[in-house]
Amino acid sequence: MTLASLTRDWEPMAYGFLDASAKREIRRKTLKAISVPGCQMPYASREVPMARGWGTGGLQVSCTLINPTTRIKVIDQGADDSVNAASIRRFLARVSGAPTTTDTLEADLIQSRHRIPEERLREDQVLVLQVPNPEPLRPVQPNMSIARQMHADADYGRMWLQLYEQIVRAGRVMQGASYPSLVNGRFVMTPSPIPRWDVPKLHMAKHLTLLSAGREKRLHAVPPFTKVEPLVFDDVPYKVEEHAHLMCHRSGLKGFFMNEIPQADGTSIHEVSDSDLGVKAIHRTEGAPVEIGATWYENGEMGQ
Amino acid sequence: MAYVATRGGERAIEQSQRLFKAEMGAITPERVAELRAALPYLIDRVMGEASLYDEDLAALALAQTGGEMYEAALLLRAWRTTQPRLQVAQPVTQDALFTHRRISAAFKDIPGGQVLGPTLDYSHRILATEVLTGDTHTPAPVEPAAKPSPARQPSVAAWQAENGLLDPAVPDQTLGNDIPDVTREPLLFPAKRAHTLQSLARAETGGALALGYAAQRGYGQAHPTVNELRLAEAEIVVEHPRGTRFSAGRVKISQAEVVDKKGAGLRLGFSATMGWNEVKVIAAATLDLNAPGAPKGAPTEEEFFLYHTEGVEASGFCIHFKLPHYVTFQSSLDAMRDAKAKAAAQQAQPAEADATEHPTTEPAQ
Amino acid sequence: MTVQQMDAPRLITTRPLLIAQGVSKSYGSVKALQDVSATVYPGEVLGIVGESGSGKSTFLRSLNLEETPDSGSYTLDLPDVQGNLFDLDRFARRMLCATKIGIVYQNPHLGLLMKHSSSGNVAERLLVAGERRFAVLREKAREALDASEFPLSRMDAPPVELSGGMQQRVQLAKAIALEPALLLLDEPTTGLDVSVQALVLDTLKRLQQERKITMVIVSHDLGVIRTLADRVMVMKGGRVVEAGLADQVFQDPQHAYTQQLVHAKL
Amino acid sequence: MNRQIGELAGRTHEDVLSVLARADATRLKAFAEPLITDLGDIEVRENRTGLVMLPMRDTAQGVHFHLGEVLMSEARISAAGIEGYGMRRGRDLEAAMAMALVDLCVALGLRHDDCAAFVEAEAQSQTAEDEATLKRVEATRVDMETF
Amino acid sequence: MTRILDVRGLSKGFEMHHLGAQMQAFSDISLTLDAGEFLLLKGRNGAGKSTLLRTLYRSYLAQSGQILFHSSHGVIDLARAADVDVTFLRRTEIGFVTQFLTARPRVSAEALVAEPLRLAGHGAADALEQARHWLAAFGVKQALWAAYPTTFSGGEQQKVNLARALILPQRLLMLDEPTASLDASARAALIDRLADLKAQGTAMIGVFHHPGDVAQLIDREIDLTPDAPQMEDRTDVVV
Amino acid sequence: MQTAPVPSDFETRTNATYDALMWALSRPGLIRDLPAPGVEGVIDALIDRECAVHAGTPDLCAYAAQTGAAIVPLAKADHVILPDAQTPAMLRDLRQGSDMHPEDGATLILIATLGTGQALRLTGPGVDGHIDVRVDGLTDGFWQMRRDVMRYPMGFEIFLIDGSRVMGLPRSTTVEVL
Repeated sequence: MTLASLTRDWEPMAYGFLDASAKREIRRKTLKAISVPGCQMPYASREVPMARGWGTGGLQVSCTLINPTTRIKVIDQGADDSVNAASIRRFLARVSGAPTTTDTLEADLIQSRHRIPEERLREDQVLVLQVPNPEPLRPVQPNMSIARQMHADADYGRMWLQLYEQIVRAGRVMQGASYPSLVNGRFVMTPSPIPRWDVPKLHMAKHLTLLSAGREKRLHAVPPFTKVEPLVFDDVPYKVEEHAHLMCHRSGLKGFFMNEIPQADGTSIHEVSDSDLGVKAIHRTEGAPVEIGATWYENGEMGQ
Repeated sequence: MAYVATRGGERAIEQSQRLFKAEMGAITPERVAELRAALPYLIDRVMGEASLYDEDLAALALAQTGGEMYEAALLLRAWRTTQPRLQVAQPVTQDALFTHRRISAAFKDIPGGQVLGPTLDYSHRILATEVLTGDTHTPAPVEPAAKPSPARQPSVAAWQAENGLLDPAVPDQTLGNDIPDVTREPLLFPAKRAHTLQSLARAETGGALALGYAAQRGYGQAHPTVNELRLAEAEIVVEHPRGTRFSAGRVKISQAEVVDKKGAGLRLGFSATMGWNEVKVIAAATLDLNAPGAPKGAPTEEEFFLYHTEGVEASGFCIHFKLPHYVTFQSSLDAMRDAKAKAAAQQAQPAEADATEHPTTEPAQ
Repeated sequence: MTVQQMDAPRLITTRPLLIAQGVSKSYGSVKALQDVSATVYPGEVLGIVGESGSGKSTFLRSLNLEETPDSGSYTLDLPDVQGNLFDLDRFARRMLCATKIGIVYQNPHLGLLMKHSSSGNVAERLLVAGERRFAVLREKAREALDASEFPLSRMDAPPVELSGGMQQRVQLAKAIALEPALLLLDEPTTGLDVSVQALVLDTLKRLQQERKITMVIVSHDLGVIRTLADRVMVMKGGRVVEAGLADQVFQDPQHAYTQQLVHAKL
Repeated sequence: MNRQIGELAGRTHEDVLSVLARADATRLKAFAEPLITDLGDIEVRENRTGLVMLPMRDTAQGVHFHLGEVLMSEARISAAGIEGYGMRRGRDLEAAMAMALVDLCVALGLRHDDCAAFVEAEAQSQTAEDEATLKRVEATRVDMETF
Repeated sequence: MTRILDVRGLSKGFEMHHLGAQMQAFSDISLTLDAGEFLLLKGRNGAGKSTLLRTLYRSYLAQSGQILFHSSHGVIDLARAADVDVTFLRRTEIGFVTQFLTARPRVSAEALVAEPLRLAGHGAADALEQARHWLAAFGVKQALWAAYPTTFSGGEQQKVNLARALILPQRLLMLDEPTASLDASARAALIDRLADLKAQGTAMIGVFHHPGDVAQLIDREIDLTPDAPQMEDRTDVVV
Repeated sequence: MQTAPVPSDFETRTNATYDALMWALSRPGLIRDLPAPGVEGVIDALIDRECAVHAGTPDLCAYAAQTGAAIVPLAKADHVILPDAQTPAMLRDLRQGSDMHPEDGATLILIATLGTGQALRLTGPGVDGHIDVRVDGLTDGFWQMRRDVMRYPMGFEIFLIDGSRVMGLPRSTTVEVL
């Protein structure tokens, strides 16, 4: 025996990157988040090898849920191949050995930034949304302590007032993405910056949605079959983006959320934002046996 | 041509990293060792902000990031997450510090004396340009005193407390894992003092300086005087399995007390950090001094300065704006176009006159 | 002299809207309120005068449930409002204040969102009370601003762009938008130019007469109280030193402090 | 007098450990290497790097708070039912192991004189180093003359 | 005869704390007043005529004695009645006429005159119509009705004041030198109105600089001068 | 780090346990399978030195204590583990959090029998319309007390464990005794 043989090698990092104590904390807080839908649960939020604001909240939830059989899909702006999605997917696979997919139907766990896929999610799927700013009251109350008290009081007058002001000033509600929504009739949440197009997909959905903000250290959830109602006046209806009539120049799909691509001649063309749906549509046109799941929107209209 | 999701994103990521690293060349053990030896204050600053003390790792992080401080701190913090916590050491106390520098601005002289230690405070900031023309700048050696300075120095605050100028601090009995830890539990407000001081210890130097300076310039209520400033080494007192407590080594720390003299008695603000970083602890102690009773939203309010001096979070959020946002942008664009169309339609119709309008007779003030 | 007139002969059997009894509040060693009692009948205007530090504003804020006194009781004779209001929890307080009590502060910053529209400031109150129809919000805001003699051409201008007098009108509109049972006024004209002050007072007087709003108004300005109040309560050092009909207190003050106050100011 | 396990030639266990934790890594390893044969069957219970959280007491209100974590290496071994322990700054697992070996030897009373001599020499070198540092520090003392 | 007022042993003095002195205004006054009766208060300056009126109106607090007012709701002692009751009675049954108008900015003459009717529960249109009638009766030019009295001359203000004070027939009316410096036509209108109210049963008690102005209305007189011979008192001539 | 990492048995077990617990709370009334029978797996998945636990038996106490958790009286515990529901009155003592911090409400882990006994109708988030379940082994008045003491969003969560089967009842679920 020598000193060198007695000495151990450096341990590799924990499975799923996070150590057991970090995972347990996220588990405990996730259970509370599911139990009080829409209520922001504070958590410690560990540092992960990605910059804050780049999906570290979603990453921690995914790292906690993941096991070697979890099929992961990661999207950013609806696309599987965008740089940040690629980076996160590579990281998750690297720390867990879990298989990856781009097909919404195949995925067990979908981590997403800014979009919900167009194909309906099933009741065995988990959607993890990355949240930059979990506080819907932030625009009207930057102080987190006061905002928390306002949630405790269900004091959302300012929130409504903001909508009133927008209508007065611009003739319509100007909220783009992150449309504030009332969950289970009690807590107003931000549904992460998904477009208005996607918010109705959360209402009475079959899947579980976990929303996690790593930098702001807050976690909230929308369980399956839970009411999610965008804040709207009774006489000013909720309006999703007017994309129903737009057509994807690559896949020919119509009636889904589109990316606008400005052209040199001053016009714009569009492509479907859910890149995997586009790919599947093209493959199907080419005669490949591709399964496209039921979509939330049919002919540009939200189905029931 | 069939449309397939290319792996263009992944390739671009890979090449962009290569491009960044290519600029710096090979990272060798020698380079890391050289950085460690040549830039101790930078190393200290990174260690403090990363809240991970190891000069080699800090030097490596600097080498790997080319000195991008925010990246270096993030690298160390993320690495930290993978390491188990072995123990919580015994709390460091001021009177046990192996002191290198100790000054007070509140008194001309203090019990134990003013010891300047290593500092550039009184140097003339002149570039040694002769080095660029081929000369070597060799620092003159210190002429050691005949007797060593006492390693341990008395506390100015303790003297003030004895003289009834300060309320004596009541020593905390909390130890080990019971001491609140912001890396393991969320920071909530009103913050536990342990959370506040820990967050300030981890704070980004520039952020703490900006807000502390704002407080010093009058955006705070209290005007600080440095009561006692120390650069020192602290023993890491850990426990042997049989219970013997021993020092497992020393780390450099900085500690500042600032004092407010406006009230009936003196009041202290405090900050300490790992590594030698005087600016940070003076600025942070100023924030601590100003926090009680600060109005909501003021730079001296606890919530405000703790959130906004977290360098890893702040820099991460700042650079996240480079990520594509075209979905949210599209969503806003849609609302904007619609609003414009509405406004145009309304312009086409003559505006309805407001019949119920009141004339106003009040003068504007 | 009986401050409460509990033993006074009575002829008309109206019940008081507001009864506050034995209200005391200390901040450390400072006794802000000591055993303060007040009764206000429906449609009546109670004026509270006193120097700064007399406790009059603390008492008013207690009536708005912003302060919780150390002891005492406070009741309002309104449907669905029961018990000592100081005992209500946060939520119940907030709802009561949002729907039944209006307040106008001396400092418009306390009562208004300075950068939101004026109509929005009024609408907020309706929103808190649960109104969710945009058209109704708009209409009710318009009505309340109009009743407060606010120029409707500026209804969507933010208070930050308005004069002090106009800001007070927005506060007033906000306070009366839900037709509160009780309107509290904390130095509503202090700091305004004299001419503007008179106009605001006039609006208050007219509103009081047309809508029979019960009011409690606090001011150090005896002129303001004399113009508006039916009855007056004089406070000093956290205590009520004298109370009575407004003209009586001003013309025939009984207490040495009131005499001094009246003679100094008139 | 009751000698406590781990004491060495008039030095307390605390002293011995503190000196070993700061001892020069190369000399420590060289000294520890031959001890292995004397110790016989050694069970390695733990040999890892990890973090030690360092708290401090603030002087304003006396509150304990965390300054941050220090990278440490740890070794925990046993032989003949007695534990040896090493913990040192940095990531040198071998040095921590060497410290644990010396601690175990001292606890078992093996190679007493060698161990005592080694610790003594290291202690002297550490004291000398501190003294030299403090003499340089003393040179920066501001001598406040009185009028 | 319907009894309206029954004053027994009423005394009033002023305690002046800053002087440490007490000033007695009148002592032990008793009087009665019936519906439709007009009682003139006499006495030399300082005898307490105005003070008595104000004490009866409760602007001053009585020191002792009773002011039994026979209201339509029952009898109550005004010297001790709850403030809320006094406020209520002032709004509906007890009037007080002075020569001074408290004008308010941006309140028109007609709105000011209509106010007592509105406070007593009359409809806005009816109140306005009556207000215009009385403004005309007291000789206020029509052009001024919708204008703000704050800008009026003293004489015009006084007319508005009388129209306002007398628009609502009340059970008891106190008159504190309302005729002072009135022009002849306004004085005539005032006397007409008072006679009218008297005929409707309003009991009146008043102080007049020139009692001759109202000579035809006076039923009885009381001299408040302390050493005045005797006070005529109707209690002994009850019908 | 180049080869795919492999989870330890402990990691695999706690990961699966948590998956069952998460879905149990997400879909109240639907029974999920734990990888192993008993509450020990639940303790492993959720509890560590940052928790305060109240356990109903010495064995459970000892098991919870070895995670580093503090053993505390019921009213102070964030996790309460009981072999039976004892009296419904204990629900009154459970931590419910505050309006500001509903997350401070306790998690109650109970041994019960699922599929027989008292018929209950569940409604609320996670339930598609309503779902009828049967639960045995709880004391009389348990559900009434649960309803009486909770003031949403304050409240507590319940896991009912029957061998390796688990049912979850978040505070948002309305339970009607049929």
